[in-house]
Amino acid sequence: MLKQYPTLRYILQRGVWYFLTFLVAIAINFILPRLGDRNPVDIMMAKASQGLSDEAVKEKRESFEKEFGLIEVTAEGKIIHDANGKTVKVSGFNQFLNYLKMTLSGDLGKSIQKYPKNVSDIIIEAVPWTLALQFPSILLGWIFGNVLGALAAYRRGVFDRVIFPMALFMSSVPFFVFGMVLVYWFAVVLGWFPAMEAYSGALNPSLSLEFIGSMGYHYVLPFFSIFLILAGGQAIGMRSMGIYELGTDYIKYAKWLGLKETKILSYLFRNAMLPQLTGLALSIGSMVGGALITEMIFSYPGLGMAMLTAIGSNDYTVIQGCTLLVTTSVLVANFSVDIMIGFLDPRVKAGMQMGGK
Amino acid sequence: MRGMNKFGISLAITGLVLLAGCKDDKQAQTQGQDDSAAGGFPRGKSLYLAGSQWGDPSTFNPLAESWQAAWPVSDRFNLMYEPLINYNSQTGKFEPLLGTLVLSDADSIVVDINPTAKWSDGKPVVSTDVKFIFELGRRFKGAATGFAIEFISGINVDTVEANGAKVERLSFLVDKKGRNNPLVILDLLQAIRIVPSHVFEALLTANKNDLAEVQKLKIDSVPVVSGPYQLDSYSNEKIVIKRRADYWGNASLHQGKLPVPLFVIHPIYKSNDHFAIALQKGDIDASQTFIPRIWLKKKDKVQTWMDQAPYFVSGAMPILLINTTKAPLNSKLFRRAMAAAISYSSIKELAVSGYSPDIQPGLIMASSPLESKYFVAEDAKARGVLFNLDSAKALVAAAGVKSVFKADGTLDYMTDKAGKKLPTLTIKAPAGWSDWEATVTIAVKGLREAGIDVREGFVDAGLYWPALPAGDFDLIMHKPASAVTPSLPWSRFDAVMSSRNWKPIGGGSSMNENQGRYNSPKSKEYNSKVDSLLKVIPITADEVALKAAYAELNRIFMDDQPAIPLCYLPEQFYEFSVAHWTNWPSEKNPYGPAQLPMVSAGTNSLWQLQPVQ
Amino acid sequence: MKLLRNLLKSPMFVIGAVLFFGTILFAIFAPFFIDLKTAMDRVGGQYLEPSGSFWLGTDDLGRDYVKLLLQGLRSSLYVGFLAGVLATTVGTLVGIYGGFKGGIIDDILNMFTNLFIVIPSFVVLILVSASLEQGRSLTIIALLIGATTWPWTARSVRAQASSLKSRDHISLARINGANTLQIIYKHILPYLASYVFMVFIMQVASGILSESAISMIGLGPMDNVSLGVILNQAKNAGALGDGIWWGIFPASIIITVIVFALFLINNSMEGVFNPRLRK
Amino acid sequence: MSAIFEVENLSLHYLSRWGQKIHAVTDVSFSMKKGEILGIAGESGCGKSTLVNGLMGLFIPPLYPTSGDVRVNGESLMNRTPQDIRSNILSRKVSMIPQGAFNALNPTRKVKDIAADVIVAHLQKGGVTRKESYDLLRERFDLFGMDTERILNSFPIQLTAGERQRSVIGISTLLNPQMVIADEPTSALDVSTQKVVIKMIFDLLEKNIFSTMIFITHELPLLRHVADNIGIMYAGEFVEYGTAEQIVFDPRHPYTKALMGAMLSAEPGQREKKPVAIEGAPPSLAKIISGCRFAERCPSARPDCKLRSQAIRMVAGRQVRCEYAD
Repeated sequence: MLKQYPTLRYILQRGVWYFLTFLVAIAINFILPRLGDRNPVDIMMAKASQGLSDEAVKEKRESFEKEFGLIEVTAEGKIIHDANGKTVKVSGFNQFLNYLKMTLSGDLGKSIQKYPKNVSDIIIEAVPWTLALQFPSILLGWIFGNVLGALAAYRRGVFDRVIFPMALFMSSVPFFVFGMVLVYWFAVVLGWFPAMEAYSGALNPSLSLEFIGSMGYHYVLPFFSIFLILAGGQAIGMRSMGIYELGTDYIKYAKWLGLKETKILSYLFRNAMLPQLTGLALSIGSMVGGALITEMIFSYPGLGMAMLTAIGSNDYTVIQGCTLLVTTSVLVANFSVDIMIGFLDPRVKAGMQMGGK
Repeated sequence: MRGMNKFGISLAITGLVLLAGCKDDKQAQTQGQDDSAAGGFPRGKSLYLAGSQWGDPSTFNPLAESWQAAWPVSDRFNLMYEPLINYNSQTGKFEPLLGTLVLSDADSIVVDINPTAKWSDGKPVVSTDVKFIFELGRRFKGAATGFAIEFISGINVDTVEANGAKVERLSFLVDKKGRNNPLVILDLLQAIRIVPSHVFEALLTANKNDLAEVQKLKIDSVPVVSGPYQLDSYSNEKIVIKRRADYWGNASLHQGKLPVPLFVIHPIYKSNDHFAIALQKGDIDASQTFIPRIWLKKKDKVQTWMDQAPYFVSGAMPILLINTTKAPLNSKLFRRAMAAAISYSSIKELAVSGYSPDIQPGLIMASSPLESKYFVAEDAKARGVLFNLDSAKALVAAAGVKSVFKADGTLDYMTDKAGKKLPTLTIKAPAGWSDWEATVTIAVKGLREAGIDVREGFVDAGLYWPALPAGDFDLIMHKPASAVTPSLPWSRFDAVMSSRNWKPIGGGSSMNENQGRYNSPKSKEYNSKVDSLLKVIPITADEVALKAAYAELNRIFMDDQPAIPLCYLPEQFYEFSVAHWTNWPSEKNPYGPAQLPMVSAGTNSLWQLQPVQ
Repeated sequence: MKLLRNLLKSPMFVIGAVLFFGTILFAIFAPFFIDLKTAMDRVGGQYLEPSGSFWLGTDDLGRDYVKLLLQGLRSSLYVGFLAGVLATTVGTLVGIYGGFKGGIIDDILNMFTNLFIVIPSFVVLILVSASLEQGRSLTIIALLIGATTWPWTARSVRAQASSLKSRDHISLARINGANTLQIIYKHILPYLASYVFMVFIMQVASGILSESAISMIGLGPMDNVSLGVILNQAKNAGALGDGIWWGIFPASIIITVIVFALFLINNSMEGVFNPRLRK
Repeated sequence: MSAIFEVENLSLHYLSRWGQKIHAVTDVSFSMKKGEILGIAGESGCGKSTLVNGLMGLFIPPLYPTSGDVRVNGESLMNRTPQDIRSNILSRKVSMIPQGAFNALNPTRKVKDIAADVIVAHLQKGGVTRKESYDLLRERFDLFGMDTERILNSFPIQLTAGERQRSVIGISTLLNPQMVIADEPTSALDVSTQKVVIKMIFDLLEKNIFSTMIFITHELPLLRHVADNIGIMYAGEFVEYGTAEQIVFDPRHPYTKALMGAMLSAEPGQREKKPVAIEGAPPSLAKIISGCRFAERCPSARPDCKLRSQAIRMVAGRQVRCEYAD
């Protein structure tokens, strides 16, 4: 039906696949934390029951269980009790349906530890910081690494012999190790940069020059801790791809045609970059994972820190919310890159048409 | 190349837009509370205190449960809302605040309301306010202060003449039929902060008299308070409170002086090591977190109450709580064997950085000036167990347990009297709590050397907390009665030994004290002495009788060993930096207790600190 | 053999191999000279500086860092290898089967592979470790890492296998009546062996990295020390702020060196196997 | 008329990653006049492609010149900067139609953009705008009777193999080069497409877009019709070089004889792509070979053949690298 609109067909096809993946991700997100028999209400009650009478404890427990959708309630929201005065548990499947319904409508539930704060509020407060920390460093690291890798591939020689082992070494340093080394050396020993936080404690966020300056000053170490390591990994990948593309017939032909070096480099970069783009999207997941620890090392108030705090205090609803967000953003990143590549690389769409799938 | 540039630039622009977007977001969050902070908080006028708020501040509602409320509305902080009286953990005396303690006996506790006390909206603090919060539990089951009604049968209000002024006099009647415990009432009087009833009654009315709804309000916009500071702004990174120029107490309690810091700022750090770095760099002025090797920080102007070990004033006692219902832990000989197998000096030196004095057997903190009067050294010598592996092995044998060692000398397993192999015991502790993990590791090492088959059982905090009241453990790390309150050491004994609410393990039963299920009232060995002593001590005024009762209770504890005290730690790790502020209370300058200037009587030092020029 | 000779001509390979096999030999044989049974024992004060008796100093519990690091190294290698073997085995089987068989089974396997690739594995790790009842052991963490990283192997092996499928000698074997298993065993695996080995190297490296990252966020093994656990403990115990470099640097260097060595090996092998890179 | 293209004792080698030299081309000499078509033939791997890759003065690593000279219009191409070669030689003087045109076009660029890149690269700054270059293109592609608009606006993957090959030929000859090197332009094409492509090349010759050509192919019968001279390569060397008539009908070198026998006996259409009817394999070029390179497989080899390396000598009016040939 959509044969005459290959682009639309391609986008739709990818979109459906990603939506199905998203549903599976939600299911995984729902099932995994429930493998063990622990219950958010138990954790809340351990704190909340202090100083309450037995009856008040029971009532409190039931109201929490209602809040977390663990027991059946009537249409008016009243808790249903059976003949023995006990509450009725909601079946796992119905819990999942509720979870699905809530998630799709953007409701991630309430935090266990920060009750009654909404998980979505916690995430909304944290995400801008993570974006501010990671987006520029990942993006610049990606660009810098790719340029370096392309140059190493194209020039080879001494340039390659220096860049390549260095990039290889940088990419084998774990994010957090490098972060700690930076903190130790530049913050503790030399005292040049602040060791932690996103801005000076003496300021409240504002658009003042002072605040932005403070943010920039605090940004230096975390930025480099991500930027350099990421650039290393990207340079390695780009170099491989670049060398591969360099050996291709079309590059040789371009050289024989007498095209300018910059033009050939742009052929090379553009084509070698296509798989790197996919790689970028795919590794956003692991980057968020690595940067999670970066945020921990630098006490940066982002999503990683929120997740880490949640892990430390067993705040499952927040953990689930964060992991769902991470998964979703990875899916979205992949989807956009798929679409982008669909436009940038005619082979992809053509492949789909020819394959007839 | 050109195509790439375009692509790169568009991505960069996207990034900038996102960045800008995020800043707007953050702004919106603090808008409305933030008028003074546009130019930042001047360092010389700001006091940075840390360690009392770890998560995002979620509510400033004083009616919300203490675990939900953010600093300084939570806990015993007196900066915004104040209790009737302050307890000075250094002198053991009560100091006046919203009220003055007049009399305390077995029948009632009498407090005069300070006639000059005023709310920030200008209304006076009156008995209605006090009754509102203390009796809220009678109106609503979900009241956070509901437990007060278990102890107080009523509050009588009289008007008396004092120094020529009319004063409201409150008599808190001890509930003789209930818990009959004036000690706990004293605890409550210095812990429960009074809230403006005229504000909250109105809120209750507006919310159809539903307390749960009122508890959900954040009360974070110019709340009506009685304390010296008012909420200024907050975010997930810090909470800022600002000095109230019209605080009533400046005139009545502080000779007309203002508290020195204009702002008190509480940065929110998520991980322990950040406090140390911030303190060293002078980013925070005082903290109450465990910072190892504090002596290394002296060069960075970080100080503590004492100049040398143990650096801090002890106040809390971490213990290893034992599940006394499970074989072989149900044998007191076996429990005593365990107590003899743990190297307390190693724990002191390695796990808690030497912050503990040498500990004594028993549940009375021998080194505490407030408790030492109840400590009987002869009893401890005669009955207590000290670290001694040989006697530990002998006690294991005496308990009828046989240890089987492997060829290489390490422990393999234990058998009981019948020769049956006993399962390995575990010590439950939250994973990641580094000082407790270290303590457990040291304990396990000694226990295994003594032939006791124990292993570390580090679990997520989320499993740890529910396990404690449920009794779901062999051994578990615990810190009973962790705050220094007027009721110590009674409250510690009560928390470890009371059979008041004894319930067997299982079936969802939970006990908030004596989680080790010691001294079951239904068993043949039930020692009724324990509960009767716990009942009698709070109503005993006679010091000699009190001392005898405590001595007896402590002897029973040492004989039965239902738990193993491990070290003495401070109630709060009071460490401060003199980089920006000086004249902190300390051993050499003891004008106040060893507490941060936000807790109980420690608050008074806010009027004494001096900024460094 | 020729391959090995070519490899030995690459300085990158030689450095990588010497570093890596040196580390492995050290991890295997050092316990004959250094008593690991006492690794968890207190031998001195807290954070003693490196000295003649304790070459790398002591940790916050007064344990000898040399022994602790050796134990940690062994644990990290164990996790790396176990995770690597699992991920490589599962990934190779799925990849070969899918790539060779094609059809609906391939489609399904491929879908799962892609699914697990786009769902970040650390998310799964966090979610599962949060619900583990009996505490996290080294083995469980290794298995979890292996179970979440196999799709990378599967994806690349599948691509290789499906390109092999159409080669002449395989079509011939098929015509001669060899069954799928025989073909895979006789004709595909040998061709893929070097490739699978390279993938394995990368999986070991990522296993070691993942373990240390998981330990850093406090979800590490509870039954043993690993390099990540050592770092996490040092960080929690405030070694960074006190300038206790011997609590941070040795473990960091060991992790980095192992991973670097593996990367070197992998890259030099890629240079030899990938004719384009070789030219 | 003087030679416009001369190759003198040219030797080329590859440098492997491990520093090993592979002497792919040894001591090749020939010269071409304007309008001449030279055919080069030999087994695959004999160094044909390497040779022509080394004729433009642009050496793409790992290929390097060992010794010898290449001259265009009497000017040497050796030891010149790549910039110099690029702006003065490539596409204008000498142009290449590469082997395997299937992959010769950048897969992410439309044909018209690749072609426009060539025009823009070689015309003076400001001389031609991109738009003008498109017009130029259209004109040229229309010459071939192709579906110009569609082809120019397509990505390579959207074209058939024949269309792609013809595009490549079109692009290579855009600037009316003095001479063209065609490296097996018809391999990997089906027979009918081959014909179309060959026809296009001859159209170009006819329309005088270029006149001189080196043509590498397996199709000896084709060479016979097309080429003026033919060089037969074996193991990196010219073993015989003469006019098409001489080589095809009167081969003198034992290898040429064997090759002709193998190729001409086969039925048309069933010709093997690899004309190997001779037992054995060529020697490895990684080592220096002292004796005659064909001696191992030569049916008429003599014991001393392996001892001496062979020099070119004139036999019956053409160059032969065999001292015993007559």
